[in-house]
Formats: sequence, C-alpha cells, structure tokens
Amino acid sequence: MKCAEAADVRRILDAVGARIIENRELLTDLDRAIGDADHGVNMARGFEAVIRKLASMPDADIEEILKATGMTLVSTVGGASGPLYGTAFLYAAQELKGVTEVTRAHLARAVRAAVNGIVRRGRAVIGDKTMLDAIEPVAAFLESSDASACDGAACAEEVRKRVRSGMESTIPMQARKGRASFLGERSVGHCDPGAMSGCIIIEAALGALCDRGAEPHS
Amino acid sequence: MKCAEAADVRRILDAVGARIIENRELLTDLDRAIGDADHGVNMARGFEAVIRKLASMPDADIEEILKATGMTLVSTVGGASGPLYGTAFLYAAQELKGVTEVTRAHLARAVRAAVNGIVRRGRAVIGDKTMLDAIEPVAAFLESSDASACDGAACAEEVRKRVRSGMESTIPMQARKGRASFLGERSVGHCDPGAMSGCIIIEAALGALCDRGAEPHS
Amino acid sequence: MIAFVLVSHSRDVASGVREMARQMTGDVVPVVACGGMPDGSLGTDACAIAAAIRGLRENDGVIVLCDLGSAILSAEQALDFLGENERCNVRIADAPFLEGALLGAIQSSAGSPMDEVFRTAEGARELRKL
Amino acid sequence: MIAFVLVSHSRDVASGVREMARQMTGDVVPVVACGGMPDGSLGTDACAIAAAIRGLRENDGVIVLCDLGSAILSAEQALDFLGENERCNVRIADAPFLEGALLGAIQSSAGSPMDEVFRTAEGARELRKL
Ligand SMILES: Nc1ncnc2c1ncn2[C@@H]1O[C@H](COP(=O)(O)OP(=O)(O)O)[C@@H](O)[C@H]1O
Ligand SMILES: Nc1ncnc2c1ncn2[C@@H]1O[C@H](COP(=O)(O)OP(=O)(O)O)[C@@H](O)[C@H]1O
Ligand SMILES: [Mg+2]
Ligand SMILES: [Mg+2]
Ligand SMILES: [Mg+2]
Ligand SMILES: [Mg+2]
Repeated sequence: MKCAEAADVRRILDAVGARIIENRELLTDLDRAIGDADHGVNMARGFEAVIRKLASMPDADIEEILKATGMTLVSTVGGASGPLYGTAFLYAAQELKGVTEVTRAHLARAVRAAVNGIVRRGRAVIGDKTMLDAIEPVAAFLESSDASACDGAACAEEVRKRVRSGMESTIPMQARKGRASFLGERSVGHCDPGAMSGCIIIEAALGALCDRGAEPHS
Repeated sequence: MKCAEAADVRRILDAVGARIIENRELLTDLDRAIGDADHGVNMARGFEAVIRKLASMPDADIEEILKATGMTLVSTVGGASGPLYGTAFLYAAQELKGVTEVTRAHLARAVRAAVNGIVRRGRAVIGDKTMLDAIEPVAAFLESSDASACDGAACAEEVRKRVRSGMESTIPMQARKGRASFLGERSVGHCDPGAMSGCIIIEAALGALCDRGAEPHS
Repeated sequence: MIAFVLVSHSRDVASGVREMARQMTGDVVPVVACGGMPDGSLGTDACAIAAAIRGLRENDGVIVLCDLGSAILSAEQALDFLGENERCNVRIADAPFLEGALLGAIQSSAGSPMDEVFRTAEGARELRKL
Repeated sequence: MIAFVLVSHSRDVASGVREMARQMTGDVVPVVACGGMPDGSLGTDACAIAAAIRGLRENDGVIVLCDLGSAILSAEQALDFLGENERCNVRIADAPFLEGALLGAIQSSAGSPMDEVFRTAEGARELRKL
C-alpha cells in the first residue's frame, strides 16, 4: 500500500463525511428501532462541522487534521457517538504524531489506537452490540500477518468483508451498552446504528484511499 | 358561643385570607430557612384566589363556601400546603353539609374533620414538624369537656394558647415530612412554616368570629 | 398501552423529560407533561393532574411520576377527584423522576402490561449510569 | 462549598432542575445547568461541560450529575480535557438526576465536605417519595 499524506487524509475525511451525510436517514432509522432516532442526525451534524473545520485549516498536518476531527465530533455530535468517535480520532491523532506519510503499518497502529479510544471512552467489549463490533475486527486484521501478506486491493477487500460482517454480527446481539441496552431482549434482531456508521466510515475511507490512484483497484 | 351563619363563615375566611396575605413575608422567610422559600407566596396566592372565588358566589351556603375554599386552595397554592389545607377545608365542608348555623359542637367536628383531612392527605403524625402540630391541639381542645365547660371568650383564649404552643412546639423538632425532612438535623431550631400558617389561620378565624359582636370579648 | 403523566414542580422539567421519553419511544406511548403553575412559577396543580389523567382514559392504564413528595400529594389529591372507574387503572410510582419516565416509557412501548411497566418505572432507581 | 454541574440531554431539564435546586438552597450553592445542544436539540456537549467545571474552580469541589449514560460519556470526556489540577476535586455521580441534584445541593448548602455531599447525591436513589 502506498503512503497517504496530509492531503489524502483530508480527502478521506471529506469522503467519509459525505457518505455519513448521505446515510443520515439510514442511521436514524436504525436508531429509531433501538434508540432515540438521532444517530444519523448526530453524525451528519458532526461531520458537516468536521468538513467545515478542515476547510478552515488548509495547512494542518496529519495529526492536526485527525485531532481537529476528533474535537469537532466531541463537541458537535451530541450523542454517545460524539465522545466515542471523537476519542477514536483523538487517539489516532496521537498515534500519528509527527507522521507525514502514513504507511500500512501506521494505518494498523492508528486504527488500533482508535479502537482503544472507543474502549477507553465507552468501556464496551466485543459482543455488547456497539460500533466496536464493526471496527475492532478491522484493527485485528490490519495488525495480523494476513494483512502484511496481501497486496493493497486484496487487503482493502478483506477489510471491507471484516467490517461488514462485524456490523452484521450486531443484529442477533442483545445490547449491553448505550441506550439500546434499556430495551433488553427487544434490542435483538436489529443492526446497531453505531456499528452501521462504523462500517460506513471504514468503507468510505477505503474507497477514498483506493480512489487516489496510488492504490490500484485490480 | 353563638352560632355562625354563612355570612359569618364568609367574613371569617376573608379575614383569614387578609391575615395570610399580610404575613406573606414571614411565612416565606420561615420556609427559606428549612424549605424552598415559597410558603408565603403559595398561601397568599391561594387565599387571594379564595377571596375572589367567594366574592363570585354570594348565595353559597356554608358547605359550598368551605368546599370552594378547599378546591381553590388545591388548585392555586402549588406547594404541599395546597392539597393539605385544601383537603382540610373539603373535609370540613363535608362535615358541615346541610348546616346553616354552626354551633360550637359543629365547630369542634369541623376542625376535627379538617385535621383528619390533613392526616389523610399528608400521613403526618404529631411531632413530624408540620402544620398538624399547630392545628391538632385545637381540634383536641374543642372536643374536650374543658371546651364545653368554658364561655366563648375563655374558649377562644384557650384555643389561641393551644395553637400558639403547638406552633412553637415545632421549633425543636426535626422534620420527618415534607421538604424540610431533606435537611435532617438542620431542620431543628426553626419554626415550621406550615405550623405558622396554621396558627395564623386559627387566630384570624377566632378574631373574626369574636369580632362579629355575637361573641362577646369579655 | 400504558400512558404516563409527568408531574414536576417545573414546567420545563416535565416537558423536557417528556421530550426525552418521546425521542426514545416515538409517539406510541402517550406521555403528558404536567409541570409548574399557570403563572410559570414552581408548583404542582392537582386539578391539572386530574385533567391529564382523564385525557388518557383511552389507554390501558396510567402511571403518574412525581418529582418530589409534595407532587405526590397533588397526585393523590387528583386521584381523589376522579371517579372510582376513572382511577382504577391509575398508579402513582415511587420512582426517580427522569429515569422512571424513560425506562417506564420504553417498557410501555413494548406493549407490556401495567404491572410490568410499573415495576420497570420503580426499578429505575437501580439504574446504573457509570 | 461543593458546586454542581447538571448535564442533561435537554436544556429545559437541566435549567429546570437548577431552578428547583436554587429554590431550596438560595444562591449559596453554585449550580450550573449544562443541557442540550447549541441548536436546542437533545444532546450533551463535553466542551460545554469542561467549561462549566472550569468556571466553578473557586469552589471546594464539583459534582457532575448526568441524566443518562451517554451524558456520562460526555462528562468523562470533559474530565479528560481538564488538567490534572483542574479535575482533582471533580467527581461524576451515579445518581438519579433530579433527586441527586436536589438532595446533593441541600447537603452542600450545609457546608459539608465533598465525600458527604457526594454520598448524599448518590444516596438519592434511596429517596422514598410516597
Ligand atoms: N459505551 C459504549 N461503547 C461503545 N459504543 C457505544 C456505547 N454506547 C453507545 N455506543 C454506540 O453509540 C451508538 C449510538 O449513538 P448515538 O445515537 O449518536 O448516541 P445516543 O445513544 O446518545 O443517542 C450506538 O449504536 C452504539 O454503537
Ligand atoms: N406530609 C405532610 N403532612 C402535613 N404537613 C405537611 C406535609 N408536608 C408538608 N407539610 C406542611 O407544608 C408546609 C410547606 O408548605 P409549602 O411551602 O407551601 O409547600 P412546599 O413544601 O411544597 O413548598 C410545611 O411547613 C409543613 O407544615
Ligand atoms: Mg441515538
Ligand atoms: Mg441521543
Ligand atoms: Mg415551600
Ligand atoms: Mg414549594
């Protein structure tokens, strides 16, 4: 996998924001079933603010971009997902401090740091029916020897598969964290909205990363 | 003791209202010490409404007058004292149903009914530091053989003494009902605002009863 | 469906908690806010509570939640104002106000019967947030 | 004096509970309402919470009360934003929101130390209203 520079990171985040905003209704509908029907509204508000924020700091380096993203999500999302994704980006920023070109090894460490941030903030474990169930498998794959063994496209494909299946794994789960846990058994049979937004974020990021030409599609 | 007719009851309630309104600050100050600083405001608002209400029903009989007083207090006072005094008047109204001339025996029964209403509503007992500590001794005295033995003026004087000492008895008590109970030991050393308003009501009623000439002062 | 009457001394508290409950349950669970005095000051009004309960008679039951003990006095007064058949499926919960309203409304949205919804509302005192 | 930050998803709930607490304690106990998002929608804002806590640094301590678990996430995020010495006497209570705020503020108005006020706020789950 070729390196991503600050401009790529910025482009990736813009793409992520666009996809989140596009999927506002989907996320809100999922949250209507087992929460308070605001996850799409929250995330769209957050990423609209992120896009504006990043546009206002054209000379930021990778760490600054990720940090601004995290801070903006924390203060604009409004729901639990604000501090959760916010901390994820803040931890990733910390991990990439001083990095100007993100290698695949950096990426693996940054995603793991993001997962650590989510866990630090929300104290969830795999199986609690949260965003963690979608994102953690990506971190695990990226740091595995399987990932280092395959080329960029294969790697991207595998990440896509992992995040999708992680997201879908939340459907039969009973929620043990967040509002959905108030529903007890009634939370079973629905996809967790945060797992879906996690999946959308990862897929959008992959798409933008591969799109830049440096990462061949074949 | 001579009889009180509907016009006297009305006059008595107007006098009670006037005295409560005059003592708004005192009651609020007492409530500031061990409550939420609204007892005077509550009671004055309630009795202003009572005075207006009674003026709008010039042909009401005794039961109707007392019932309107109770209902008005229930719906306008806003604090715990609203349902408490409201129920007291509603119970007294019930007791005096059909009565056109209130004898001393009626009065004793009406005050006991009022006390029963307060207890029904608030489930307090003597010693809980409430309005009950001021008013119950009046009911007990009026139904005692001591009361029937003395003339109107002596009886009035004794009622005054009992309600005052009942009110003052709340000072060393620790509250076990109402907001003041949240203060625990800190409620000790303060007069209960409801006991004070109870005392003011009884004293004002006595004054108006005696004033009407039918009840000689000597 | 079990409906709710939220009795607070504060109009804003009652209507704000109602808004939070409705965000979780959509409009399937009727929740009526009954807060404050008509002039906006802090207090509770038994007549308004009675009217709120009457307005919910189409439901399978009504749970009244109160912010403080003096609100309970007003709620009990309201029940006294209602006829036997108007109050037979109305219960006053001894529950934390906001938590009881949210968990109770969520339980009600499952179509649970009175006993279960009531237990959930009162059980909200055991809710751990940390 | 121990001060309070009231974190609710609803602006009205936070400010209404603050009003109720102040009615009981006058202005001796600082209570800051931190509710809702700037646009008025339901949510919590860690940066606003951090600012509220900073604004109370003159006090002997600050107790943060939260309406729901997700408000706790924002409150913990806020603590992360504060420096070591800014957060050393700040504690997040696991308490019923309204009841914890009122009983806690009353305890604080007695000049009680952090531990006792905190215990009272968390102990509000045991409050019986009936
Ligand atoms: N403690 C937690 N740990 C990890 N993820 C959580 C936790 N609590 C909630 N979430 C995630 O947040 C999502 C809900 O986000 P959102 O609707 O924006 O917040 P809220 O529940 O406050 O309305 C859930 O679907 C879940 O994935
Ligand atoms: N359960 C109760 N039984 C009898 N009297 C009570 C009870 N609760 C409160 N009171 C009386 O009500 C008075 C307070 O009235 P008020 O200040 O108008 O109401 P609130 O406490 O709701 O602000 C107390 O001083 C006390 O005398
Ligand atoms: Mg939500
Ligand atoms: Mg929400
Ligand atoms: Mg009061
Ligand atoms: Mg009051």
